[in-house]
Amino acid sequence: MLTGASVKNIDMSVQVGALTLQNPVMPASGTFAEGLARVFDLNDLGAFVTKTITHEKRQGNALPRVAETAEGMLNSIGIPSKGLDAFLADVLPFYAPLCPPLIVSISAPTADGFARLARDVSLPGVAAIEANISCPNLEADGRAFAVSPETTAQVVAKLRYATSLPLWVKLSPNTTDIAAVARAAESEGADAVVVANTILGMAIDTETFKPRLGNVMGGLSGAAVKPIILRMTYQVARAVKIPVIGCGGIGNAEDAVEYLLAGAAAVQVGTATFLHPAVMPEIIAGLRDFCARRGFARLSDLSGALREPAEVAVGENAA
Amino acid sequence: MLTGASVKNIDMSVQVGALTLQNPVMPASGTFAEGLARVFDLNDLGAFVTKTITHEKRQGNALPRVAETAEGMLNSIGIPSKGLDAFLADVLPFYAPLCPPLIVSISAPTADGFARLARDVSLPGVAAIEANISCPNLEADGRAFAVSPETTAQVVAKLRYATSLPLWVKLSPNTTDIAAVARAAESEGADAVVVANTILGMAIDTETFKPRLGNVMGGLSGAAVKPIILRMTYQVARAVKIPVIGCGGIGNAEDAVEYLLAGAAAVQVGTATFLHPAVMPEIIAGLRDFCARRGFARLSDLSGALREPAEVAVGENAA
Amino acid sequence: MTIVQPRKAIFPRPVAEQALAVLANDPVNDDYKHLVLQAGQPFTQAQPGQFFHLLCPSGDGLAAPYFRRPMSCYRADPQAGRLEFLYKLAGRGTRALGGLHAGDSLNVLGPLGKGFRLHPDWRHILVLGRGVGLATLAPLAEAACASGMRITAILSARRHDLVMSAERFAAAGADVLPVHDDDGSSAPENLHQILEGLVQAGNAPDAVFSCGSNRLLRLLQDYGRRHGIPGQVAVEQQMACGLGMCFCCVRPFGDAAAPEHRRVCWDGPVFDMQETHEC
Amino acid sequence: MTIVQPRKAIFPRPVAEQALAVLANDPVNDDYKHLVLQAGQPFTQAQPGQFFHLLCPSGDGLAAPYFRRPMSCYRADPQAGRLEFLYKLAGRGTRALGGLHAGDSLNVLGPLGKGFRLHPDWRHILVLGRGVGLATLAPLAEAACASGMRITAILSARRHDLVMSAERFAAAGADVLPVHDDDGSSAPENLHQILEGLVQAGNAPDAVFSCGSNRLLRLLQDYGRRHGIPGQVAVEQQMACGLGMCFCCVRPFGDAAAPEHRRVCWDGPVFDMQETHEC
Ligand SMILES: Cc1cc2nc3c(=O)[nH]c(=O)nc-3n(C[C@H](O)[C@H](O)[C@H](O)COP(=O)(O)OP(=O)(O)OC[C@H]3O[C@@H](n4cnc5c(N)ncnc54)[C@H](O)[C@@H]3O)c2cc1C
Ligand SMILES: Cc1cc2nc3c(=O)[nH]c(=O)nc-3n(C[C@H](O)[C@H](O)[C@H](O)COP(=O)(O)OP(=O)(O)OC[C@H]3O[C@@H](n4cnc5c(N)ncnc54)[C@H](O)[C@@H]3O)c2cc1C
Ligand SMILES: Cc1cc2nc3c(=O)[nH]c(=O)nc-3n(C[C@H](O)[C@H](O)[C@H](O)COP(=O)(O)O)c2cc1C
Ligand SMILES: Cc1cc2nc3c(=O)[nH]c(=O)nc-3n(C[C@H](O)[C@H](O)[C@H](O)COP(=O)(O)O)c2cc1C
Ligand code: FES
Ligand code: FES
Repeated sequence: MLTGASVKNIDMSVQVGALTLQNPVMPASGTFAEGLARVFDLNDLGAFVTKTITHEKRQGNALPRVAETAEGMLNSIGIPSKGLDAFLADVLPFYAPLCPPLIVSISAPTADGFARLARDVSLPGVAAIEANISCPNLEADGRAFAVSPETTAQVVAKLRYATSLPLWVKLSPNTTDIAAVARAAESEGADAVVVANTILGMAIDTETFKPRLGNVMGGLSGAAVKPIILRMTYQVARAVKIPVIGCGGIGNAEDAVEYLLAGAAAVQVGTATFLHPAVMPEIIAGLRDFCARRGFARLSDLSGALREPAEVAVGENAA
Repeated sequence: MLTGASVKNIDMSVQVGALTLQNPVMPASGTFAEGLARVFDLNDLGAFVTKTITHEKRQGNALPRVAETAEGMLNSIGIPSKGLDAFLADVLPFYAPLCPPLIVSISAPTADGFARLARDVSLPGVAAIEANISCPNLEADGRAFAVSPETTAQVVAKLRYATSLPLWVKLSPNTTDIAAVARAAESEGADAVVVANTILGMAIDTETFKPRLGNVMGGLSGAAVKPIILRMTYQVARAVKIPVIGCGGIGNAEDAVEYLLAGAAAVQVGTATFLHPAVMPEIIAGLRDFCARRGFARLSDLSGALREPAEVAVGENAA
Repeated sequence: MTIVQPRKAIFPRPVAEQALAVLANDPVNDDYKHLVLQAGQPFTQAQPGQFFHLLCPSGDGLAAPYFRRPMSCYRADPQAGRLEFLYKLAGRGTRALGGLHAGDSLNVLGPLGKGFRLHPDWRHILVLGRGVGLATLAPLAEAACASGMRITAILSARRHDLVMSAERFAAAGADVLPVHDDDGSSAPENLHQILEGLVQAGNAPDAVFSCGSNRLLRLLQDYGRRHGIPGQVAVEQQMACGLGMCFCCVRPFGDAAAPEHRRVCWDGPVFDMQETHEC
Repeated sequence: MTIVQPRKAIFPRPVAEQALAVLANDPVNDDYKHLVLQAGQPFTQAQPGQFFHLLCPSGDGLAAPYFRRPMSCYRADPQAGRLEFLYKLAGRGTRALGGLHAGDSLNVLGPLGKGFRLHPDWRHILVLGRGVGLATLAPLAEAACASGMRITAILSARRHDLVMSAERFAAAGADVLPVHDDDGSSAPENLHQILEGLVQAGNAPDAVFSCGSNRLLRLLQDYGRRHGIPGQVAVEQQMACGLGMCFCCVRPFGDAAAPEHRRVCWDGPVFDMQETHEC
């Protein structure tokens, strides 16, 4: 046990498979870029996660690409990408002088495409690969890889073969049984799972009668989704042994603590950075204070420390 | 086209299968009871939907049963039920002198249980049955009937055989492909689908390290879920020919218009009634004003009037 | 089928939701504030023990709480057109209430629930309350006074200077007995002696009333059982709808072996003391 | 692996997020308000054409908008410690801004984006703006004046009394030419004549600047192309992050057949006029 005075001595590091992070807070893919360096010291972060890249050049989706909702946002940015070569030439060097490990998020329309891109980005300076398998699988009628355990297993198996870097698999919440999908990823050799990408949603402008997104549907993120993704994090953490990285609606240190208690080893922060660009270092500071106040010498002891009720009435409907 | 002056003449009625409702606004199951009669004239509503009833007596879930979230709430009320006999003796007579049609929501742990209850409540004074198939299916390892097209088809087929009343099937959003589930309900003879029940979620008290619900997990509802359920309503409305009733996060007339534009024939209002008990008559008045302002002589012409972008970039990830 | 034609309403509608103007919101002490709203009917028809459901504003840079917050009616004055609350600054919602100023408005729903029942035969009642429970009991004392009953009011607090509303009980003609933690007078044994003293003096109450403390509830349950004195207690429970619709506010009542779940907002918040498990 | 030890920051950090005190928020006319904030560095370092991202409060009983709202810097005064905005009451966010009073605070992020560039060789610039676009151009005129440039400012408005900021342009030593819809002087043909008149009089500007109107953009693009005059334009686009992270604010630039998507918040909001498709 700790006294409040020892706030400086708290061990904030967490272990995500073979990687040790100096703290559990990192950006979510697609919600981070070099611009943040103008606001705070990027070396404070636990890790970096790039916007998802693809092999080929892509424009991204039709405008408008974002819409506000109740305590959340919809996006249909798509994956505008300058392609692999531009990534290697322009983006990778930016991170070279920085300390936190760099996680490169990748996507492809086929399992083989995923494998090829994973191989091609397995380079010095890249600490891990995050496979964003929420993208449409061209070999399965355009359904996302991540919606079924079978297609997840297929793509993860090929990825595992293609790279020896730590492999994180980012799951989709748009599925019936995310724990089953996580188990599939684990059994094919994923080193960690990220829970989760955005939840498919929609909004309509009642003046114009048009969808608020040019792409009609898009992904919901932000505070509104936290209860849903937190539940999935809890379910996945109980289903797998590999580390779980929680991601959905985290906007302050308390939110991050909820994810840790539910079983996450680390967390990613997305939308909140759009509203408060310095929110990640604030969350790191808040986690340190929380540990000090509650007497945790090691932050990682919070992971999975949820106190479950002794007896929960079973066989009951949630609603 | 209409002039603003003719607001009184707008035809607010909607057709849900064989049933004509005087307007499209009704309560969501479990968020309505006799208590509302103290606040407004219940005869103003389009229909009544009862709290889900079961054959046997049930206590409901452990406390706490509700928790606040960002623009939403979690509930794990469960289905406290005094049983069928008490329902017939106490609840049914309350609605007898009222005009709007009464929809009775039912639940059971097996398909046969559903069928038996449907038969037993097919009584004079009951206008339709809403089958809440989000409850755990004891014959499928406790997974909800509504998460798969197969189990949905099984229970709907038995229900269809058991009653000649209009049969509404209330779907669960906790599934990968709700349009496929809706098609299964349609093909087995459902007269309408309700989209949707609550989304499974969770919240943790960071002071006590305990889940905020006695039942650990519970259903998320309220404004936060609107983008998700609106998207599902849109997907289901494009997949089936039977009427779709939208239900999720509706809190004002604009929200209701969004659901109608997305293809709903009628809407249910739940959580918003807890915050503003007179919200349903306000929504009805707001819909009338909207039709007048936008020149719709018949409210039902709003259903499915979404203007889709001519061309939507395809093959792109939502996030 | 043809379009259903609405008929005349067949139920009375004694509950309203309305934004009311704040007239005052002053601190009572460090922890409590007193909120005065301008109100008409049906708000000022509230009976002792009934409550209102308040839509708290946003405060402290936090978004407004999603649920309403239940609050006992501290005073409803139809003549002056006022509705009053006495509340403790607890969490997010009540702290946001604390930020209201005269001229602001507050959305209020009510009156709700079933209040205290005073039997016309009773001549003498005893109220025993502590902390914010006194806010609930003060209007009861006044109603009893108006019905010509005698009132004994035991008001418990941590310190002498924290007893709230003593003057209101006194003005209602109550025999006021303040008891405190700092001199030990609020200890169960002392309260027990006071209560027994009333019986011994032939001054036993016809009914006893309490609010908001399990310790006091158990004390009075025991007292009532031994002397055959009926009692009522106002209980608290987290609420969402406040109108009996959601079943989140249930508590066990009656037979301890097979208790019955009742809704605090609809069947209460005032219950028969002997049927109440804890509050 | 061992724990990574943070090293010294290697990037400058010219952007801050901070709650600033409101000094004034007065109406300019029915549609526009002028907001004055108390601000230190880096806020008052904003260059002409740069913008801030404002976290609007809740207003009118509506919850606060989820996204920030981009707003051009109307004036940044490091001496006085002030940051000013001129804004139009448009939708939910700007209406909520309109409800701020002196003493309130507003969370501001910035300065952001790339502003106008003034080439040291230029001796005479022309600015052509309308409506709220003038808010963006006024600081540019002052900067040009400080660099010893001559300024011709054509200020367009619906009515004579709606021309905003004319005095600021005049104080910057600009030749101010107000044009209006009500006397037809703001019509494209008339603007065309004014612009050509400058060339004919040997008074052609070295560069032209505009903001916020497609019609004016097209006019100046044509003018610039025909006479070889470079130009810059500040464009608007819906923004989420404001820092180049989300790619929601992209617009097509350059080659019409194969345009390149650039981020307005990061690559702009000021762009080369000839590369801009519309704004
Ligand atoms: C019928 C009734 C009458 C009441 N009368 C008074 C009164 O006159 N004066 C007064 O100060 N308090 C009264 N209370 C308690 C008051 O409702 C709570 O203090 C208040 O809800 C706390 O809200 P919060 O946001 O400040 O606290 P938080 O702890 O942030 O609230 C979180 C959630 O728990 C609920 N909650 C927390 N404490 C209580 C509680 N004690 N009772 C019910 N729900 C709770 C809240 O309503 C909210 O849903 C009464 C409660 C009930 C049920
Ligand atoms: C770089 C830049 C500088 C600007 N400078 C000014 C200024 O100095 N004064 C001024 O009055 N306005 C300025 N605007 C426009 C201003 O941002 C919008 O009027 C404002 O965002 C509208 O928000 P709202 O909530 O009132 O409207 P709503 O219509 O409710 O907004 C809905 C959404 O659309 C976005 N949006 C709506 N209109 C615009 C717009 N014209 N540009 C960008 N996003 C928009 C909002 O930001 C929000 O995300 C500027 C815009 C940009 C991009
Ligand atoms: C604008 C935007 C762009 C995103 N782009 C990506 C992406 O390229 N790859 C990816 O895996 N997830 C992407 N996401 C999803 C986020 O990484 C994250 O999973 C999601 O937003 C939930 O976290 P949050 O609620 O903290 O934002 C994006 C999200 C947003 C809002
Ligand atoms: C407290 C509560 C109890 C509910 N009980 C039931 C129920 O008994 N049966 C059912 O089908 N749905 C039940 N629901 C779900 C609602 O009917 C509705 O589907 C959901 O709340 C989404 O709508 P909303 O966002 O408007 O609340 C309940 C919801 C809440 C909040
Ligand atoms: S609060 Fe909803 S039933 Fe009591
Ligand atoms: S607003 Fe996010 S990239 Fe421009």
